[in-house]
Amino acid sequence: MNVPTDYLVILSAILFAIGVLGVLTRRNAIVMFMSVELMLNAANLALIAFARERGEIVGHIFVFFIIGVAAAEVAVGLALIVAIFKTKRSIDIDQVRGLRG
Amino acid sequence: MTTDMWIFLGLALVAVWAAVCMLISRSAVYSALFLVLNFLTIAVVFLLLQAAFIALVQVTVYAGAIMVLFLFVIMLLGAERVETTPSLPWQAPVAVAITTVLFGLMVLALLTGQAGAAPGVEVAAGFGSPQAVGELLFSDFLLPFEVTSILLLAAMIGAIVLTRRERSREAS
Amino acid sequence: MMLVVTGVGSLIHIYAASYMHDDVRFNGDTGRYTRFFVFFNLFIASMLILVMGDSYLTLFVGWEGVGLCSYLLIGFWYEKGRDGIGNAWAGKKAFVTNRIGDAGFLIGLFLIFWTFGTLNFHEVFHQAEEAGPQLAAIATAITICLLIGATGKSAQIPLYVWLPDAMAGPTPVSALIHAATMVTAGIYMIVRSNALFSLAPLTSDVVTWVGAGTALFAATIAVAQFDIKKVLAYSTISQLGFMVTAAGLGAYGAAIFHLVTHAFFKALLFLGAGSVILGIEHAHHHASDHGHEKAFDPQDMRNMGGLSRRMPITHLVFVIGALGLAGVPPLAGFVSKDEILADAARISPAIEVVLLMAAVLTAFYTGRQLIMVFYGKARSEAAAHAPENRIGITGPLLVLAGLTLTGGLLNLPGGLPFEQRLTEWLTHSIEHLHAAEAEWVVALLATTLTLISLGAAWLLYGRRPLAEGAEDPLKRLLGPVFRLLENKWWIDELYDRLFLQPYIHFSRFLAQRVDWDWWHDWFHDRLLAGSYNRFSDWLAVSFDLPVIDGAANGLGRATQAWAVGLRRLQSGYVRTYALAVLLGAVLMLTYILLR
Amino acid sequence: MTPEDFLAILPITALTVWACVLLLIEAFLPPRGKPAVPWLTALGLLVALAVVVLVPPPSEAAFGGMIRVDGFGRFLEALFLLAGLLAVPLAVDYNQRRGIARGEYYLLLLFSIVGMMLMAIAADLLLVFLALELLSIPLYVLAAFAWPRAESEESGMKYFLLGAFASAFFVYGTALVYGTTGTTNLYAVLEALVVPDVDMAVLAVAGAMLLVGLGFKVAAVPFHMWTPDVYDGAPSSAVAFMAVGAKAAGFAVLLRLLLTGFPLATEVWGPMLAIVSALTMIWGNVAAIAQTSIKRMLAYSSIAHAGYLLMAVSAGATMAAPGSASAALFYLLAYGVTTIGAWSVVVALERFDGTGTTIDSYAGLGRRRPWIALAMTVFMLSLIGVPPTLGFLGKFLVFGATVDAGLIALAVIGVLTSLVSAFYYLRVVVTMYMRGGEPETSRERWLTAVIALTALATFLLGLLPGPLLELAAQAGLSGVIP
Amino acid sequence: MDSSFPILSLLTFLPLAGVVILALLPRDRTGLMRWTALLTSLAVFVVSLAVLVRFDPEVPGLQMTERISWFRLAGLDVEYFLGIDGLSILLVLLTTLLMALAIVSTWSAITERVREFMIFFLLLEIGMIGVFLAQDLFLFYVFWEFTLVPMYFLIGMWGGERRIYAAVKFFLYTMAGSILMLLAILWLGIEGGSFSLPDLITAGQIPAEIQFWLFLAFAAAFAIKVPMWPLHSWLPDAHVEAPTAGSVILAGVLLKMGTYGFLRFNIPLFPAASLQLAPWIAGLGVVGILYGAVVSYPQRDVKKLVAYSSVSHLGFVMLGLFALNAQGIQGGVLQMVNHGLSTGALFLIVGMIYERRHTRELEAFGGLWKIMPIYAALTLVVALSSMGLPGLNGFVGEFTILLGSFGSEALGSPWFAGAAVLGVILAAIYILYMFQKMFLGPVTHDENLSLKDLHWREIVTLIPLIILIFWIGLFPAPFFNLMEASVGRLVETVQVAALAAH
Repeated sequence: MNVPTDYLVILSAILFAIGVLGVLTRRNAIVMFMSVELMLNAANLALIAFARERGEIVGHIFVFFIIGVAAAEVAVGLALIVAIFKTKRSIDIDQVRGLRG
Repeated sequence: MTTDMWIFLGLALVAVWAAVCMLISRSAVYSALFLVLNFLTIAVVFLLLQAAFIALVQVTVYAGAIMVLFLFVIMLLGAERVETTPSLPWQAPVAVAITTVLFGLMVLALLTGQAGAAPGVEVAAGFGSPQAVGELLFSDFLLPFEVTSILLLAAMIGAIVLTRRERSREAS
Repeated sequence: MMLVVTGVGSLIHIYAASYMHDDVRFNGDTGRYTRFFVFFNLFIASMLILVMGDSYLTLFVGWEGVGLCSYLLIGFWYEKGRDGIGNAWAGKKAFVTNRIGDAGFLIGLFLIFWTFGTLNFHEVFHQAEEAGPQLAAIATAITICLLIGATGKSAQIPLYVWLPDAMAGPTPVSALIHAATMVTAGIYMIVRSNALFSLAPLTSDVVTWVGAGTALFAATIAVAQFDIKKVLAYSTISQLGFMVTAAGLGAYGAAIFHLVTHAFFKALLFLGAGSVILGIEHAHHHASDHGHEKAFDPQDMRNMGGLSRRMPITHLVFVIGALGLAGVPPLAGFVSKDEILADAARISPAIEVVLLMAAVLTAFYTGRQLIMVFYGKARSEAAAHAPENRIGITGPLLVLAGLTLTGGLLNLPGGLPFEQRLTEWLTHSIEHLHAAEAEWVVALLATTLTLISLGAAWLLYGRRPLAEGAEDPLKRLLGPVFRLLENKWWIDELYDRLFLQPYIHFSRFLAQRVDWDWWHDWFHDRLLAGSYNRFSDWLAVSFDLPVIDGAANGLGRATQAWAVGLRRLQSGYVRTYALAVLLGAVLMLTYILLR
Repeated sequence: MTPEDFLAILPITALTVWACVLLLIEAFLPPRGKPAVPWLTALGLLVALAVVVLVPPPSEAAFGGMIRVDGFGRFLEALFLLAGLLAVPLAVDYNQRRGIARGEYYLLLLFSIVGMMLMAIAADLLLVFLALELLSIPLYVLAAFAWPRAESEESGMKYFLLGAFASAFFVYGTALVYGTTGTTNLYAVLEALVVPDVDMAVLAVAGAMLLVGLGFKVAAVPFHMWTPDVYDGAPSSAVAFMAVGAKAAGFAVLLRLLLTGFPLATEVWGPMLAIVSALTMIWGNVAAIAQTSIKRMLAYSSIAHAGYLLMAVSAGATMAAPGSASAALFYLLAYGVTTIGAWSVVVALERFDGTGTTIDSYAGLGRRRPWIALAMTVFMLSLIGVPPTLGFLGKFLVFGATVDAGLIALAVIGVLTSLVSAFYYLRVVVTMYMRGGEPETSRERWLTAVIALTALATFLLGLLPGPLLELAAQAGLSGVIP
Repeated sequence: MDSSFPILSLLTFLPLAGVVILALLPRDRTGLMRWTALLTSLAVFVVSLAVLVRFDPEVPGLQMTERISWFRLAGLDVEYFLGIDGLSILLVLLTTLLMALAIVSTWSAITERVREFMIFFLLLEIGMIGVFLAQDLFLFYVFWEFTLVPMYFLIGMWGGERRIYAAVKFFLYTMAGSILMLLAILWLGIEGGSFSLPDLITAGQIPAEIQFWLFLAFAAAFAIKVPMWPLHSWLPDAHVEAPTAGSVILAGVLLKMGTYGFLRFNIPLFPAASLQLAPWIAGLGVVGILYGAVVSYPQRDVKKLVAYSSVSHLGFVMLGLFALNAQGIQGGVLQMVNHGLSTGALFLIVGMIYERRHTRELEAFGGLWKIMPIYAALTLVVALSSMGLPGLNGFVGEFTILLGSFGSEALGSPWFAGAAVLGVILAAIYILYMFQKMFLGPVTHDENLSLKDLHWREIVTLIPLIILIFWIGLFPAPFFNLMEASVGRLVETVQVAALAAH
């Protein structure tokens, strides 16, 4: 595919921004978390684009690792969410504010 | 306007649309599904960018395993929709505003720089193929690879710790 | 001078030995008998330091030392006096007033030091000689400062007010310190520094006028006093005025001479008064043993009268002293005062007139006192039975009486046997000292006037003996003026309004309002706090925390308040925290890109 | 891949292997044998520490320049291992008390330490990212370790979500760096710059995003807001460790990033970090004043100290002076020792149900446990920066570096805020000595040992810091590319 | 003792021995604790006397110096550098003496937590002696800050009812000043390449405008400590709340650290700035003299009265120091000692009556002379000395100071002294007022009738002070001799700077 890298990067930026918005606006812990995944994915997109531009696959390696990390995060994150749900019977993050001040 | 361009725009539209839907749909399940859609679209983009292996990983691991896990948890907890009582009314607009600024700045930075020349070098046939990636992975990037494995191990332990109930009972 | 201090000093000691013995007996707390003599000898010591010191520094040391002793001795009966604290107040008044003078004195010393590089008499005077007139300006400054010191110590206008109150001290004290010795320190100092004064004609004039003014002024007040010791006190002030005048006129010899004679007869008078008081007290106590107790002031002349029969010796010596004071020839007082008048006549007639008036008044009030105390009929129970005192009291009186009679011989004017003895002594230490020539005219004039006014006194008081509680005939004569004089021209009240009260209020204001309420509480605790508090109230609306312990000082509390505001931002919403993160990122980007 | 490469990371390898072994042991150990786990962990750490100190790396750069085992890195490695060594005995009794005595605790601790050590020596952004995750993920779990207690879960949750959020920024930044320079190796970035067509604007954006990730880890304003909540909810034993480890790791990378002359360091990062550090010092110190819970108070104080460290960093960035690097390193050490000490006192006073963490509950400690109170006083004074303590020396060095770099205004803010800090630290002392009360404290011997050790170190090393300073100085020098 | 013996270190750290012993004593042996503390402080005093014996007044520079490299810091050599000279020896002696007396005074006053009290007290002594001996800026700062801590505890744990407020205020205020000094020290170290004071002085050559700022930074620390008007707001609190012994040391020694700092650092390090600012500092000093004197007068609490009088006295010291001529500085140094003696004694005296009546309100007393003659007599002497009566120490100091400042070129006008002289009058007013309120007049309160006169221990605490009061008052020469050489050199440095300025 023959597209200027900048376009791809801009697309990734858009996705990144949406991800950010998701974290900021959604109250469902899971959805927030999904938004984080979206942000990571945006990063992946950018990396692949750059890799393509430079014609070296180092970028691909990065993406591979990032996906791995994402998997790890998901494991822990979902575990946390489940645990919290068990105690609070809710994953509305706005309910989780016993600690403040 | 080349065909590539058209394809790209199409995919981009789909991806963004999916992302936005994920963002706005009230139900967590829909969000998850839209995210899967988004990932798949991106995977296609990867493919078109000669990143076959990664595209594959994206589909199987990301869109497949991870998102399924998400869905599974959502179902398990039966927590599709949580936004019942309104709280932090001012948060959303402010967030939108600031995020827009962020996006604007990023684009600004991109454009002030010299416009990225269209996909630079022509690449060999094997570019992005599993074996190419694999070789690099086990030569130059051995250390990160090991680290990732440890990372996953740690995450696993963590997940176990956090979810095994009875041990904590007996302990406390 | 030394002779005076030691001589008179020892006499008074003998007197005091028995006087105080009774005094403490009457006032209880016999333990103070010893304390009295401790202070007393301390005084003698510091007085000697003052006199014998060969530099201004030592002089100043003695100067302050005597001041201290006078403070302690005035306040000797510190629980007596007006509402229990009066004497203590008097002592403090004396000390502080002196301090004011001393401050001037100190500055004078600094000036001397930085001009001559030394404080030693001989060197200073020597250099002063060398330098001569081109030092006039600085010399004037120095001498003015010294004068201020002198007015403090020697009770001249405007700092004389402490002396009358100082009479709160036991009588021997009044006699020695506040008549014979300490108060003359000022004159001594001026005479000492004659070298400097002679360089500063301006100051000399000032000195003269201060002296003359004081002489007259005090005399007028003395006329209308009833307290036997107060009268003497004011007369002392007035006599000191004479001496100062003399010093100002450059008649140093005369000044010292009068100083000496005055020491004799004034000590005599005081001690006489003392013995009178003692007698009255004796009688009073005796009487009050038989019941009828009433408020009674043993020093008020209106309670006396007719004592000449009861206390012959005292009567005798008192008369001598009085005549000496009045300046009736051939007593010592006459000779010395005459010398001053003579100099005055020669140098400035104006001064002489003033002095003559003062002399006249002196004679008058002396006569008045004499008559009110000793003649007429007893105006009180106590006066009627007042006994004569022991030899311990009367002995010294007699000696002093003798001195008063003969003291004049020390320095007879030119043209008479043993002329100018004193002057010869003095010439060693004092330059340009001229021998006083006898001025017969002046002498005659003075004498006649004196006699006349004595007569006037007799007319007023002696002819028809005063009845008990009768008002003073002079009052009938002068009316309001008398009240003016009786209240000492309201100078004390004036000072009180002018300086004392304002200072008290000012200091209260400064300490309470400014330093504590404003600076300590308001500025440190409230302003620094308050500004923050307002800020934080705005930050932390509807957000109350357990307020942290009062260990906070203002600043602390303030910052806490602010911190409370920050806590409010820590709302517990994850999303808000994330927003903060994003905000940070955006701000960074903005800074970097739009820098 | 040569043996040398693995020799270079021998401590890490050893620790990792040991962790895996422990995992098995822990799994198959009979219940009564469980108490052995912490000591085995400590043993592993000890060995690793010995290796760090004794076995010099064959070469600084290894794995194709992906890591750089220089003095800088080894200093920090040692620091992390020490922190771990102190954190283990700290937890033993406490976890029993809180009913969270699980072997995994120590495993996670080990993995986190491995991550930190990697941070210390990583020279490639990719590796930095992985290490960052490796140190964070166990910490998320440790924070939530006291589940099902709500506050612990909450703290874990918050830490996790925000952490993931921040690291997403970091990743994106990495991506952009790669995009503009074609490499992610810190030391190669410089060379890449000679190529004309490097898009500096994008690179700047990248840098900012990296800073977001790191700023989050070191709890710099405005990325700090997770800190109080997380420290408050998490088990104190874990906090003691993360307050030191995570921060130090973050600064390790930050220092490398900026002192190795990351592009635009001097003209951009320096001033910007100066602002950030000023904000951090002010916010941290002021907010700490209003706290009634000692855990939150210490949390804010750790934010404030991040500010002081940032001072050194910004000074270094303004004019790449080795002095600032070593100053920062020494400050990290001082802060680490003192903070662990302070938290161990908190551990000593916290009760089984998590209460006993209000400052008021320290009333009367001076009578009840004079030595503990004395130790706490030493820690507080050191955190204020009163001589002769480590804290004072640290501040002295940092201020020195700042003044040296000519950032007088920043230094003035620093001293003024540390004055403010005196206020809330002293309040603890006041409460301990000048108020009456009956605090109940655990008399566990290892815990006491830790407290005593750290207190002594804080005081004595403050008196005779010579060798330490030398170490820090050399380490600082080696970290910098002139 | 050969000259290489590190006697100064011994002097400084000897109290540590006492601290250790105290820490080891069994909990209930309070009597033993008191004795340990007392003996330790006496031992320290003896050592300080030994120092005095070895001290050679002819030498202007430092003596018995001990100088070893402590550690290197940011490329600078931080040294453990002790030394003593004419400027400090008197203060060291004063410190050691007052410590011993203060400890005696706590005998019956302190019954709570004796061990801690004594430990803090001895630690404080280490800090203070260190401050006076340290010749390395870093070392100095360490000691300087270190003194805060024990004093903070002394006030906070054994003080009056608002003790915590006072303690925190004390700590924050003094620290506020000293951290600015810290920055200045850093600057000096970095620019001057050394922390050693003598080296920095000999190096000299700091540009005038920079001197100006550094001077201010140092002055911030010292002025608050002194305290110079208008930074005195912490003093009354600290004094009123502190326990007697604390007040004694606070007034007797800690405040001197401020004036000493000016003398030791500001003047020699920044002579140009000193000359430039001398009128201002001296002016503040004069304001302090008058202000303190005026404000003391209406105080109802004796301790407060004495506290404010300190402001006045130290105003004199500042005036003397910044006359920048021999008389002024010598007077200033002597006046530091005098103030230490007389005010220290005054606080002891207040403490004695407070122990008996548990109040310090002037109104509660009156006529005590009759009941406690010895007490009254001793008080009288002390009061007079603090009033500056000739023949007692106060006069010598004030006279020399005024003499110096009157003719000082640095101040350029006699009016400073002229105004300060008024302070002498005002001093008489408030001191006599206090004396009168307490001892003169009739006995107004019956509870006073039963008061016991001084216990022999209390007399013992006062006698040494009174002896010194008389000694300095009557024969100050030996004291001046001790400092003459050093002061002379200090004045030279200033004059050199003055010449350079023109």
